[in-house]
Amino acid sequence: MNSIVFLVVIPIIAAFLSLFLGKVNKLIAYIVTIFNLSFSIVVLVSGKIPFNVAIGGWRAPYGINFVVSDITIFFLLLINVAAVLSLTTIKEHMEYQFYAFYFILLAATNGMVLTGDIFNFYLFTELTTFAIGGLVAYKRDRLATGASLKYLILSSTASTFSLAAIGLIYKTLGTLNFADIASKISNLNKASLSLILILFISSMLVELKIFPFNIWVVKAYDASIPAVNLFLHGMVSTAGVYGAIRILLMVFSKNSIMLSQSSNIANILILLAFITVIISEIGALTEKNLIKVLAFSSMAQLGIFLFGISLGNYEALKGAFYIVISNYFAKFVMFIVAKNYSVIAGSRNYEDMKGLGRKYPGLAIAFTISALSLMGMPFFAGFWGKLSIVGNALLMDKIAIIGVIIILISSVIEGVYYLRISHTFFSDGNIQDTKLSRINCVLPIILAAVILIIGIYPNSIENIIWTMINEIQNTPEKYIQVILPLK
Amino acid sequence: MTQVFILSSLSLMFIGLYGVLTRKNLLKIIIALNIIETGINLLLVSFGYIDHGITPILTSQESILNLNKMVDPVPQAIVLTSIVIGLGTTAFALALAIRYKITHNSISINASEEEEGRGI
Amino acid sequence: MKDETSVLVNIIAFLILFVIGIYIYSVAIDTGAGIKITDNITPTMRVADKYLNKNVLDDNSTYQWGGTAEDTAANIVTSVVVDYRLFDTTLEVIVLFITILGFGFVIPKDKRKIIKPTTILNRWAPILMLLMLMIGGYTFINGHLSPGGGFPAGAIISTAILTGVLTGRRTISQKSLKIIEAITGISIFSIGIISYFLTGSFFQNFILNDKIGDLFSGGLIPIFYGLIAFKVAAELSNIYFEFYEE
Amino acid sequence: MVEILLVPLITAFISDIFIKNKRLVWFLFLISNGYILYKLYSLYGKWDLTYILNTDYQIFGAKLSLGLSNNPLGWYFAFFSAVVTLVIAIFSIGFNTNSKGNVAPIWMLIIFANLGIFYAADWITFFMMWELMGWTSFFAITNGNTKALDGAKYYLALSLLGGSSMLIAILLLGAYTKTFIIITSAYRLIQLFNLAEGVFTTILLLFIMAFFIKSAIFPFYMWPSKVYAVGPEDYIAFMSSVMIKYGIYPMAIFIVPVIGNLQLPKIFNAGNWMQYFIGYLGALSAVVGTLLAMFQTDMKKLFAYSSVANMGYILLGFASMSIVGFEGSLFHVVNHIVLKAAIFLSLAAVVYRTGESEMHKLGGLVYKMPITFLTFLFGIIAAAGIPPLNGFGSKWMIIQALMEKKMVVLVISMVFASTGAFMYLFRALVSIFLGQLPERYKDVKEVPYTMSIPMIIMMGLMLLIGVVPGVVMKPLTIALDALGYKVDIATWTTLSSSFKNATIDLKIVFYMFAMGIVVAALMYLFGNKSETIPQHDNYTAGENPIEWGVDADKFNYSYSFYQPFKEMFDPLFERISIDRFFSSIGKNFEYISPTIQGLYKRGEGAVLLFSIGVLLFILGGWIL
Repeated sequence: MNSIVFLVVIPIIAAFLSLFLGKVNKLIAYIVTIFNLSFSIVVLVSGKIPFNVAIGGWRAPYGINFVVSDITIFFLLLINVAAVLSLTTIKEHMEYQFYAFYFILLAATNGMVLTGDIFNFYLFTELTTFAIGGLVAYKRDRLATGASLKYLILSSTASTFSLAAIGLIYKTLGTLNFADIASKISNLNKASLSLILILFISSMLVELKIFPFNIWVVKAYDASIPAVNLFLHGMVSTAGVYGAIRILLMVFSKNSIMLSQSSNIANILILLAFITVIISEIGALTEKNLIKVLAFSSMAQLGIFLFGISLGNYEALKGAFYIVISNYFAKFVMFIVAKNYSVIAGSRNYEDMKGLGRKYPGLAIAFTISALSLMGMPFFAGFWGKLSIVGNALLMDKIAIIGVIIILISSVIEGVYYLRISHTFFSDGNIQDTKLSRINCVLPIILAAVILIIGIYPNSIENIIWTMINEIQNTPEKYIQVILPLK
Repeated sequence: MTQVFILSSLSLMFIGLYGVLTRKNLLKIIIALNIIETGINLLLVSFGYIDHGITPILTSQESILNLNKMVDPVPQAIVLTSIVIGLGTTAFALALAIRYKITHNSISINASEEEEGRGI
Repeated sequence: MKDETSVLVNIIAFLILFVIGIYIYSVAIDTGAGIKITDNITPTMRVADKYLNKNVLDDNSTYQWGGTAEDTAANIVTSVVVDYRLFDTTLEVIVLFITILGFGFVIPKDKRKIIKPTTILNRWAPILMLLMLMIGGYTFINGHLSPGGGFPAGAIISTAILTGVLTGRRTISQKSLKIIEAITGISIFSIGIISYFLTGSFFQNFILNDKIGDLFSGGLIPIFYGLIAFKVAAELSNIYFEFYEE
Repeated sequence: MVEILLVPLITAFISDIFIKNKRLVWFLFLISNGYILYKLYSLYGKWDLTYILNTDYQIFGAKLSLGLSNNPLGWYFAFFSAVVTLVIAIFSIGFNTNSKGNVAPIWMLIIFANLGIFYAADWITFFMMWELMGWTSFFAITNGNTKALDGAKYYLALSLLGGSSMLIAILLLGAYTKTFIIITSAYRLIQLFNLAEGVFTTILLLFIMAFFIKSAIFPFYMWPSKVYAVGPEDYIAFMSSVMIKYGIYPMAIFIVPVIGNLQLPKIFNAGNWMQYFIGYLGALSAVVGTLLAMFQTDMKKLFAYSSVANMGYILLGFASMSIVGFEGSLFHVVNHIVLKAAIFLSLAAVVYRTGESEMHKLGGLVYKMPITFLTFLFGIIAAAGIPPLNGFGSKWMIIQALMEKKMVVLVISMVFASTGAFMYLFRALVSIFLGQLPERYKDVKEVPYTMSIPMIIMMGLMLLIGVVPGVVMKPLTIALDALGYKVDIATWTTLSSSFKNATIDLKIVFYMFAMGIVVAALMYLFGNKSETIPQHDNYTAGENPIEWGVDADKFNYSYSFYQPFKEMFDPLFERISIDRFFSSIGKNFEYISPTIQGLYKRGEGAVLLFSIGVLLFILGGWIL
């Protein structure tokens, strides 16, 4: 399956071509994205997973390699589906730079998931940063420029930290390959490991939107156009989540006990997770700008995810996966609804969207379903995540129990502001006659239906998640087996 | 010798970080970022350095015999990449700063972002 | 600049740096078991050992000056950059590509005045440009033998165009720059795809049996370096032309 | 058995699709409701029916299975609430004919959750239904009305808080007892008491908090008044009668057996501290609810507090931990469902015609809306606990049980609350229906048939249960017997008591009251007729108060009716305002919110905060 590299190469070539194609770009974007999606599906059904691809023919710890395992393919699918769905929201004509940035983003997010080399991972992260920087600045107005510049400054600072961490890893372990690092990490001095972890995690938390590393989030979401919101949410966040899982749980873990070598760091991650949750929920409480509300809530969800993975318990980890999936679909629905409604209302303030829920009930119902899923209400996908995380956190020590209380309080706050928005949609309001094509309602409704299906019938994804967790359970040994078969 | 490299690179990084933390002028921040990059590059190179090492370039048959005296080539390769990234960041950030100057009429990072009545 | 000298921020910044410094020091002097960051680890204990000995594919192979090996670049840094870790380098090209694209995208297109250059610069410019092109060419052609390579070469070549810009000569149109950029970029990856079809693996070297130390050695390295040089030159020149617009 | 839940769900879905076609939707609605009622009736006695749905979802190392079971007590609650829900829903058809939206789908979801709560075999299913009820209620209360948002938000926040505390309790219970089945976990929880008392108490208190929030018991007594004041009248009829009992059902099935079987030291030879804990909270809600009800000017708020007081009675019955008290409480549940539904339906009818819920602006509607008046009259007679109607029997049983257990303070508070009930109930009657008709309501008519028939049904039910308590007591005693309690199966018209020779026959009581009514009717027909004078004459001496720039309604005698009492209790309520406490928490959050937004809006300190984050890791590594 050496051809897996096409997932990265084809979008990059498309990016070069996009400089000349003008209006055809949109078509090319669809073709490339659908190629990526169908290719990942082909890989999934080929039954060859897991496998390792050495680029340039150099075997694993020496050359750069791409690894495809169960987790990889799952996130690959999520990212490429997100890309296809986000493209469908682009209606107007875009400048060619937009598509160039998009292709690079597609390549970079795919690459982040596929790569098995830490420096390569770093490069893909940088590519993502620049692509997002360009996409956020797309409107080139006051807000967009400020947001993009501040994001760039923050992530450049962060990237120097991770580069220092990579340097330290190379200095001490003499390797850059994930599997090789994982097999050697137990030889490392404890203090040195925590230095490396601190440097690397803090740069990674920028993408993961964890407080206090996430000041860029709300501005970037607010400043960018709807399609870029979806890219940020569906592709960048998902890739960031993958990075967290791969690096925290599979590379820097020993004897398959998560973060066991430096449990302090796990505790601080838990602390940061619930600070993030509470801060972003409170921030969203009185916010009127719908996009900003969604940005805040996105931070909160990732906080819960981080809480789930830092607990060091496989069932909590399963909950974290549910949270990711629920958030993935729910935010998609919400951003699309926000886009459509704000076009009609002519403003992003949700109070101007009164009565739209009566005129276009499909969108408002989909929004409500997503909101309920994010709140962790039963019959929606988010509930299963909350159940697992809360249940297993209760068995942990004190800091986790505080986290449980905070997460539950924050879900109350979340309920208040989300249902207030839903209520505003359904309340009486005078709207001018506007024409919104019914086609726009189809996608959110389908995605909301997915949330409902997962919520009512968790068996549908439970086994998929367990396959991924089994992979994490058996790391690093199994992972190393795939990549370094000689040992 | 390596200690000197490491200490000087650390001090460069600290100076840069200090600049990013305290300056409000965007240009100064970007320059400070560059200083950090330089520090990191020096740090990485010094990680691969060994005392009395020679450059990892083969010039004749003897150099092949001295392979274990050569300094590590990998950090140098990483630094090459990192320099280009630094260049890219600087270019992009400077261009954004020029536009920032036009849209905000200031190059302070504190310039207010308030914008009433924004559309969709 | 308001609040430029805010005492509080300065104190906080100092505190942060102080704590980080103390922390790094405490890690450096840590005496726990295991590999420490201060340990003296030579390249022979790292993956670099295989790059130096050029025996990644076959653990026991050795090589001679003037003989052949799995990688025939005399400059081992080059062999790492453009052969063992070629994929990183191609991504680096993309980084440059996208940032320059972003640069061109966000930079305001307003009018600038061109000051007429002095006669000396004006007369000497063509000679300078020729020299720069030659040096640039030498740098990338010899990238696998001596220090140098595609990126410095590209930068040197682009200074030739910069000289042209400074003297007000339109040596090359922006459109053709773009075309060069795209063609070189696509070629880099096309070679990767070609090697996939020839050898079954992306970016695998398919020019074999060349001798270490020859001018035409190193397999694909000179080709890649050439492409990278022109690409980087085109991209950097783009920056100059952004300011050149009348 | 599972079809009893599927039918409302499918109906909700179908009616959501055909939401524009009102006739079809309501037809479907009635059909499925009728089916549910029939099905419930046929389930009577089949106590061993269960339905298990196994999932692959893994929690605490075991696969989760969701289940439904025909619990006798659950059936008891489900059947009577289904009857009343059906009646309210029919009323709702008439009530909503003119509104733009269609509430049928949300009603069906509510009925689904309603049945689900009573039929849940395990805590997870129970919780799912419970939360479903929480947010559907939010939408039913607001119903697109912006004014209702504040009250609904308050309710939602409390309801989610309750849900959260219950979730913690359920998961702790599951983690420590290794089961989620309600009945099994009750037994295991009692065993847990000896092993880990701290966990036991935490679980119990968290559960109690969730149930108390739903049932508006003392510290959480204020949401009904906020919600009822703004919600649509037909829905609050449902809320105040059926929904408020959701906290009572799990109390009866889980908390009471657990506390009753504990080996705790007794205080004053009467009960253990948990019994007293529940009892005193119940007594407090009864007293506080009664006092606050007296001072309301809005009739919906008045009856909201009356509901709080009634929940207090039920809790008092539980606190006695005797079988008579338990029976009395459960009997009072059904009584309260029926009588509160009747009262709120008549209030809804008044609001439907006049659009007014402030009592001092109403009056004299008795001749204009006779059926509504009669329903209301029946309702308040029942609520006051006067014999021929249904409120009497259950209160009588509860007081007896408390006396038998020698819980004197609780008895006193109950008697106080019952007496207070007279004060506010008859005041409401006088202010709304008696007195003089304001000019503006001259053209008010009786409500249409779709609304009056449900009211007549409710009247019939109240009288039936009042005279023949066996219709409720028989299923109740059979259900309790099936659960293993030692009870005598009740007869049709007599109520037994724990004291000897204290059995009463309500049939005889009914005859006596019927005689009295005949006498009164004769007096009315042949006595002197009353004289009608202009409304303002008796208190403004013929002047028109509007000329002075004063609102005439403020002079109505029913405005500030119990002013002296209010002055007496005001200092108390000003000092202890739990309402203020809860709203201040929300206010504080809203106060911090803009600060955080500002932080993210400017985005200038990003790198500084980033470094602080790094610092946190470093310091955390040193400290932790």
